[in-house]
Amino acid sequence: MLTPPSETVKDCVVRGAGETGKLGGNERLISMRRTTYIQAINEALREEMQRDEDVFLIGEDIGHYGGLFRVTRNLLDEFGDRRVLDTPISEQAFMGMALGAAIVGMRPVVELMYMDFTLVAADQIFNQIAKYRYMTGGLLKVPVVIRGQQGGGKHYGSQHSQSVDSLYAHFPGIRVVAPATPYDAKGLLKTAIRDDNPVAFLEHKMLYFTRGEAPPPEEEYLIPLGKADVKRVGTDVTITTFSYCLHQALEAAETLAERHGVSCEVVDLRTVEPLDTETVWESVAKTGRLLAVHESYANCGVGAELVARAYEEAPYLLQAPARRLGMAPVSIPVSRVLEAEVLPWKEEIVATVLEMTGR
Amino acid sequence: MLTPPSETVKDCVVRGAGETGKLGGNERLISMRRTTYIQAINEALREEMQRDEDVFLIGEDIGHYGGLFRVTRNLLDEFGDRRVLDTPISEQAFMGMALGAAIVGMRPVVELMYMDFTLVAADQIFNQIAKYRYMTGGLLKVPVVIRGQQGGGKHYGSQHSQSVDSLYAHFPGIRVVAPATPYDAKGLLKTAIRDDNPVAFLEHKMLYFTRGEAPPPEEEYLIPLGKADVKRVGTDVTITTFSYCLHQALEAAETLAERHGVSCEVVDLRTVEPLDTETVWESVAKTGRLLAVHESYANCGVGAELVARAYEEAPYLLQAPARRLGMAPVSIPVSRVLEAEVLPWKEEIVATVLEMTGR
Amino acid sequence: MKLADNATKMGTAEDPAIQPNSEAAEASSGLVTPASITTDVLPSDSATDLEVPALPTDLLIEMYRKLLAIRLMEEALLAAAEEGQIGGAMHTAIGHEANAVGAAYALQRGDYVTCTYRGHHHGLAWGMDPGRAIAEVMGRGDGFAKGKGGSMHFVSPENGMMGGNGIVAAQVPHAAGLALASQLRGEDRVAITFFGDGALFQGVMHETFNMAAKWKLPLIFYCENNRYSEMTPIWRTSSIEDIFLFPRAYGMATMQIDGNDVEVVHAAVSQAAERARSGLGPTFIEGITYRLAGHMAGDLETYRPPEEVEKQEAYEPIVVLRSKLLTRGVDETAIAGIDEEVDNMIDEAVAFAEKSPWPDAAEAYRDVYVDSAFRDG
Amino acid sequence: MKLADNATKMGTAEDPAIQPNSEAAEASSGLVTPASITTDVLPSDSATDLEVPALPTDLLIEMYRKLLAIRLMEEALLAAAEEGQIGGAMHTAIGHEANAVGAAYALQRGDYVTCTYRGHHHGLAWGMDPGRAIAEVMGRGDGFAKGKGGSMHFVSPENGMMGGNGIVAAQVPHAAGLALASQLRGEDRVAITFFGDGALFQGVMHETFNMAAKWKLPLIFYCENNRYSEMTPIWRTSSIEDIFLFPRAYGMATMQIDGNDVEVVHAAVSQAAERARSGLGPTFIEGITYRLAGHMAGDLETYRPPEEVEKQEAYEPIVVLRSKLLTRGVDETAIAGIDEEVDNMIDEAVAFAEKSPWPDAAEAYRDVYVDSAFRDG
Ligand SMILES: Cc1ncc(C[n+]2csc(CCOP(=O)(O)OP(=O)(O)O)c2C)c(N)n1
Ligand SMILES: Cc1ncc(C[n+]2csc(CCOP(=O)(O)OP(=O)(O)O)c2C)c(N)n1
Ligand SMILES: [Mg+2]
Ligand SMILES: [Mg+2]
Repeated sequence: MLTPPSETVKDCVVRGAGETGKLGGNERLISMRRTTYIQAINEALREEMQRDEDVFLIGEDIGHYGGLFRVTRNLLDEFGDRRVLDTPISEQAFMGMALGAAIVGMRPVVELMYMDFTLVAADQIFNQIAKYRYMTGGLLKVPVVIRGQQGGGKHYGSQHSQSVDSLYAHFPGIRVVAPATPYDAKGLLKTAIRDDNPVAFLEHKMLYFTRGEAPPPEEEYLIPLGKADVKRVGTDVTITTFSYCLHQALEAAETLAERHGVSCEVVDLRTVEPLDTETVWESVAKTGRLLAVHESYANCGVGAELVARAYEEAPYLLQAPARRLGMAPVSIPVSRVLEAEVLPWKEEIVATVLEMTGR
Repeated sequence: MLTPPSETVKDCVVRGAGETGKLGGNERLISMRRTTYIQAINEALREEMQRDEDVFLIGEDIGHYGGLFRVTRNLLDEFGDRRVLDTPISEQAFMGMALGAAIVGMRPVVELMYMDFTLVAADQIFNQIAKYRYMTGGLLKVPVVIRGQQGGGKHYGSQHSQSVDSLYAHFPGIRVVAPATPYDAKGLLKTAIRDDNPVAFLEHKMLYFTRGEAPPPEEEYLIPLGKADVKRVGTDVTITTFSYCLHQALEAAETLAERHGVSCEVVDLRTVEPLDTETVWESVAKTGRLLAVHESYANCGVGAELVARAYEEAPYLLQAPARRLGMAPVSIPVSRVLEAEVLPWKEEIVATVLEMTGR
Repeated sequence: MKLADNATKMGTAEDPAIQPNSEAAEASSGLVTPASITTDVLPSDSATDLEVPALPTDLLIEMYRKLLAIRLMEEALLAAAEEGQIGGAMHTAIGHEANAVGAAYALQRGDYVTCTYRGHHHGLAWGMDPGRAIAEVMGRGDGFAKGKGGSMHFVSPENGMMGGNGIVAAQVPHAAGLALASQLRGEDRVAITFFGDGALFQGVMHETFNMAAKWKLPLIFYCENNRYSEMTPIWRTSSIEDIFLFPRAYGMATMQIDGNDVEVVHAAVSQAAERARSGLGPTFIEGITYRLAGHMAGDLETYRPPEEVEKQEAYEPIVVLRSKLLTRGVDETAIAGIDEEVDNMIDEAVAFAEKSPWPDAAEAYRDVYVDSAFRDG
Repeated sequence: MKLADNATKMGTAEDPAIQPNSEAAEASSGLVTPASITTDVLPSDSATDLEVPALPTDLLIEMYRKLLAIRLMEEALLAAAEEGQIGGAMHTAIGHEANAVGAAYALQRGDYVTCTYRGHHHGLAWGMDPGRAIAEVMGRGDGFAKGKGGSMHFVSPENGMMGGNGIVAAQVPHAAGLALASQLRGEDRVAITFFGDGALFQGVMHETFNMAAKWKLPLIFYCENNRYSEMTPIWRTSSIEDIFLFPRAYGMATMQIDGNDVEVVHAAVSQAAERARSGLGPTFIEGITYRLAGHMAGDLETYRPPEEVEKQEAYEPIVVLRSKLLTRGVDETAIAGIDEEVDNMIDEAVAFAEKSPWPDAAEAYRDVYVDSAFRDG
């Protein structure tokens, strides 16, 4: 039951917990219940596995144990160990196997326990999965979903806290999705699994236990890739962001409104590749200011990309220099005080917006 | 015999073949001879190996054969097989071994036969080498040089033509150098080997057989990392670039001057991390226009980074929107007509500058 | 000269066993001309001879055609490369052909294959059209991948050829994934993957050995052991002589065979495929072979003495099969007739490729993503 | 229950051999309590007993102190983690201590060690200060790495401890590089690297096996085989039972030993170090051990039955060494005295760490690059 792109889907967008934004009244009333981000992902996997026999899961500790973060919990019980495959610690091999299975029509969903391990399997991801269709002149397609959690905030240090969205976005051939709410996570993951392209589906460790509203399993919905969602309406500055930073941006927007009288529009990109610049420029047309925020490294990051595109595609909209905020160029320390210092979170967002608005 | 930074070194900068720029008269007269880019790198390796017993080379086919591109030719004869180590095809292991040797003071120079293989050893490069100093709180340093050729133009296809400068620049902790002339290649590689930080030294396959002038081995010189070099002086547009694109930019500048009356200043960044934005802003202060060109993917690339920094650090200098040009978002085709289409070379540079100047 | 010991172990050759060139001891790898073969199948751990049934002469003749077509195509490609018609990295399989041809005929329609950048022989053995293959290598619009993949990425899904690869060993887990798909779907398809001796030192090989053995995937690991990785002989980089001992550590069935004899290759692959189809899991086959041409077009071959190559020319796949055909009663004129036919066929293929137009520039931007993104709905 | 067979092969335990819990067969990995050990050194291929000389009682007492210090520190860390003082991934080595301590005392000042994220025991065994270690895990300014590395990156160059690692197996080639440095410089330093059973399935292990064996690096591969990778028992992912057979394929000397007995570990590592120093190359030691605590702080341990852990508690390093000390004539009161001393020492270390200030925020931006870039000049 595929909800056709755009309109109908947009109708379905409903706010979850922790989201303070309003979508100008185009919510559709559906029977909602509260669920966690983990639960939403788990449901998306279950529903797609029920729907399509070719969908299978592969990764470390995901089967009998249900995943280090319990995202795949109970799925082995329901689907058996031939559809939920516990692997050895062999990221390169199982990533390559996912490609092999996908080019003959299977739809593997690979879990990387930490998205940092992208670097361990980087050849298979960027030299193989992302390129296979192109190198074969379109003869094959590679419907692999690579999913797992990224990000800081829990003091995991340099090798377990990186955000890899900008890294994935740098290479053509792979879609990049990074939802911020249970609702979006479920709708986008279902779409990602059905998509014929490889998709990196980036979760965030700070979001796993957050709750939000979503329709019950009976009411299926899909969210198209490549559609941003305005999570808060405003007039002075457009903040584009995604994943956990959305919540930081919404909090920053609240503070800016309350204490500084600055009205921010917060655009949740949701999909980092392709970027829904149309929605962003629409917003900037109103606000005249753009701040692109993300948790991956600022240097050569998605924020810089958005700034560059703004000056390529819509420079006339900008009333102030477009800006970006990302992780500081350090390897991400363990110590909570140091980690807090380098994350591009609420305080930095507030400070940057104040600079941009000259207040 | 270390030439101290900046001045003295700047004095030494002399034009090589294929470079049409002038450096406003501050060349110092030294006895020059023509040499190839390959030869310059080979000399830098030889001289540093002679100078410091801890320098050793490690990689595939580099010893007895002298390297697929013959860059390490004859070095095994001179230094023996304990200083020029032929490895199996085990990029992850020998990259990790380089780290191990470096943290106790050896100075390994690792050859990746194609820089695309960065993805095979990505964990060791980005999760280990780049981070090791930080994770150990500064207790250790990792003076590894990773060198090899990158880039398109010779129809090697998707997995042997990528430029990885933006990828390396995204991760903090590793310097990124990409020289465009024999002179710069030699002076920068010698510096890179002596630098206590890890350095990615990115050569370009189109440059290997190009010739230029450089002092003979007796006249040692070093070029500091992080110093851009103005390779052509101009007044209307600043083009920043590096590696093989420099030559494309210089040709474009020539065409623009001759046919369109547009005067371009061409800044050879030489080092991509750190970026010498000071030199760039100085140039933009004159021209009011910035175009950042590179051969790595445009998306989340060094060009986008420069544009973002321009609006962060020096927006008031810009009289027109800053722009960037990079590889089109495709996996790099083999067919020469298709490859030519996606490379951000001369014609694209000319077209973009014309757009920027409204001519 | 460690690997030379193999010669003894693998029986005497029809030609006198070739001894390593002593002047070039450093550069030579102790070559062998295996005639009988040793199989080495766990858990018995005993070395027994693989039974090599004689194949029907008709089939051998068909295989001979393939060997020759591959050889002539690759010689034409080398000539075109010298003329500057082909850039990049073009690796020919001259001398390796029997490994591909023997294997292809031992497998069934519906089975899968992946291979390396050195994949022309697999492509043609698996039924790809030489004209479109040459066009692809030349980057022309009629190439099977419209000139995007080129020499290193031979692919033809309708023939089960699922792709060559420019990254050493990367294609190996791909084949494991194909075998996994077959297993999960309850099909009886087998996957075979070709790689070189140098690929044994890429970690992903070992990860795949373990998973394939553990999951009993219907998979055949086929190593074309030409005893060189580019310009470096294997004895300079391998810690052991017999590389089939690496996969054997995973409890995998292994065979070390004569990779220059299509009949031997056919027998070994048939046996491995049978094992795979009966759920017994993967087999590792080490086909001893030799690369007669350079590592890639333009290789100056300074790293091995010409005599080494010359000696190997006496025991290369076409020589072996031709003499076998004569022994089996096919006469010289019949063979000469085939030679001419195949020669004409390849000439036509070259002509087709050379006439093929360049791809449209817009083609550069296609196939990055699937346009209609959804499988269904 | 495949791995259980080891029990027989490895001799009878002092305690009756522990049988796999039958109700929990799926979740249990066939645990063993090795008492005698089997060495398995190529090329003889024969299984002989490693000679385990009795160590001086003084040394055993010192080792006992270390075992206890590690144990008490880790218990304190677990408590601190429960209180929320420690975030991230903190892995304790409770039950593994003898592997580190036995090895550390078998090696010399100047030798090198690298280890995993589970590296507290190596850190302390190699002489790191518990106070600064705890401070580091807590992210305090007095941490050895100023709170930047934390639990997964224990490091102390002056003690030869060259770093833990958060990426499975990544530290293994680092140790090979350290061994290479020693070899290239003509020093007699040895490097040892610790890793888990799960690391055997990371390709880079195998790449390193080959290079280390080929180049005869003075390197000891030490596998702490606790038979789990996080929540997954090894029998679910390994294609073979005895993982020392993987490195053996590289022609490497291998030993499978009781990793819970410091004396056994000391003997094995001494032998391996001697091999390494005499230019005979690397050795692989598989220390059979057991992780008594969860994989990391907060692990609910739903994947193994409590009885499995209880049984293993009867044969854990401290129990083993304590009863050995009693046998060797050290009396209960002497031991009790040590226990108290060590307990106080760790209490003080905890207090030190808790009083340690947070690092200055500016510290976050230091140590990305070396400030004075040049080695000299
Ligand atoms: C990961 C990686 N490293 C290095 C290379 C460069 N390279 C291409 S072919 C080759 C040698 C491979 O040797 P082998 O596996 O024996 O196969 P052969 O070429 O002899 O058929 C090398 C090193 C590569 N393509 N990929
Ligand atoms: C490349 C990589 N993959 C996965 C992980 C997550 N992980 C951390 S520890 C671990 C289990 C390792 O098991 P083993 O090697 O047996 O060591 P043990 O933890 O049992 O000491 C895993 C999968 C990781 N850190 N690195
Ligand atoms: Mg080979
Ligand atoms: Mg373990």
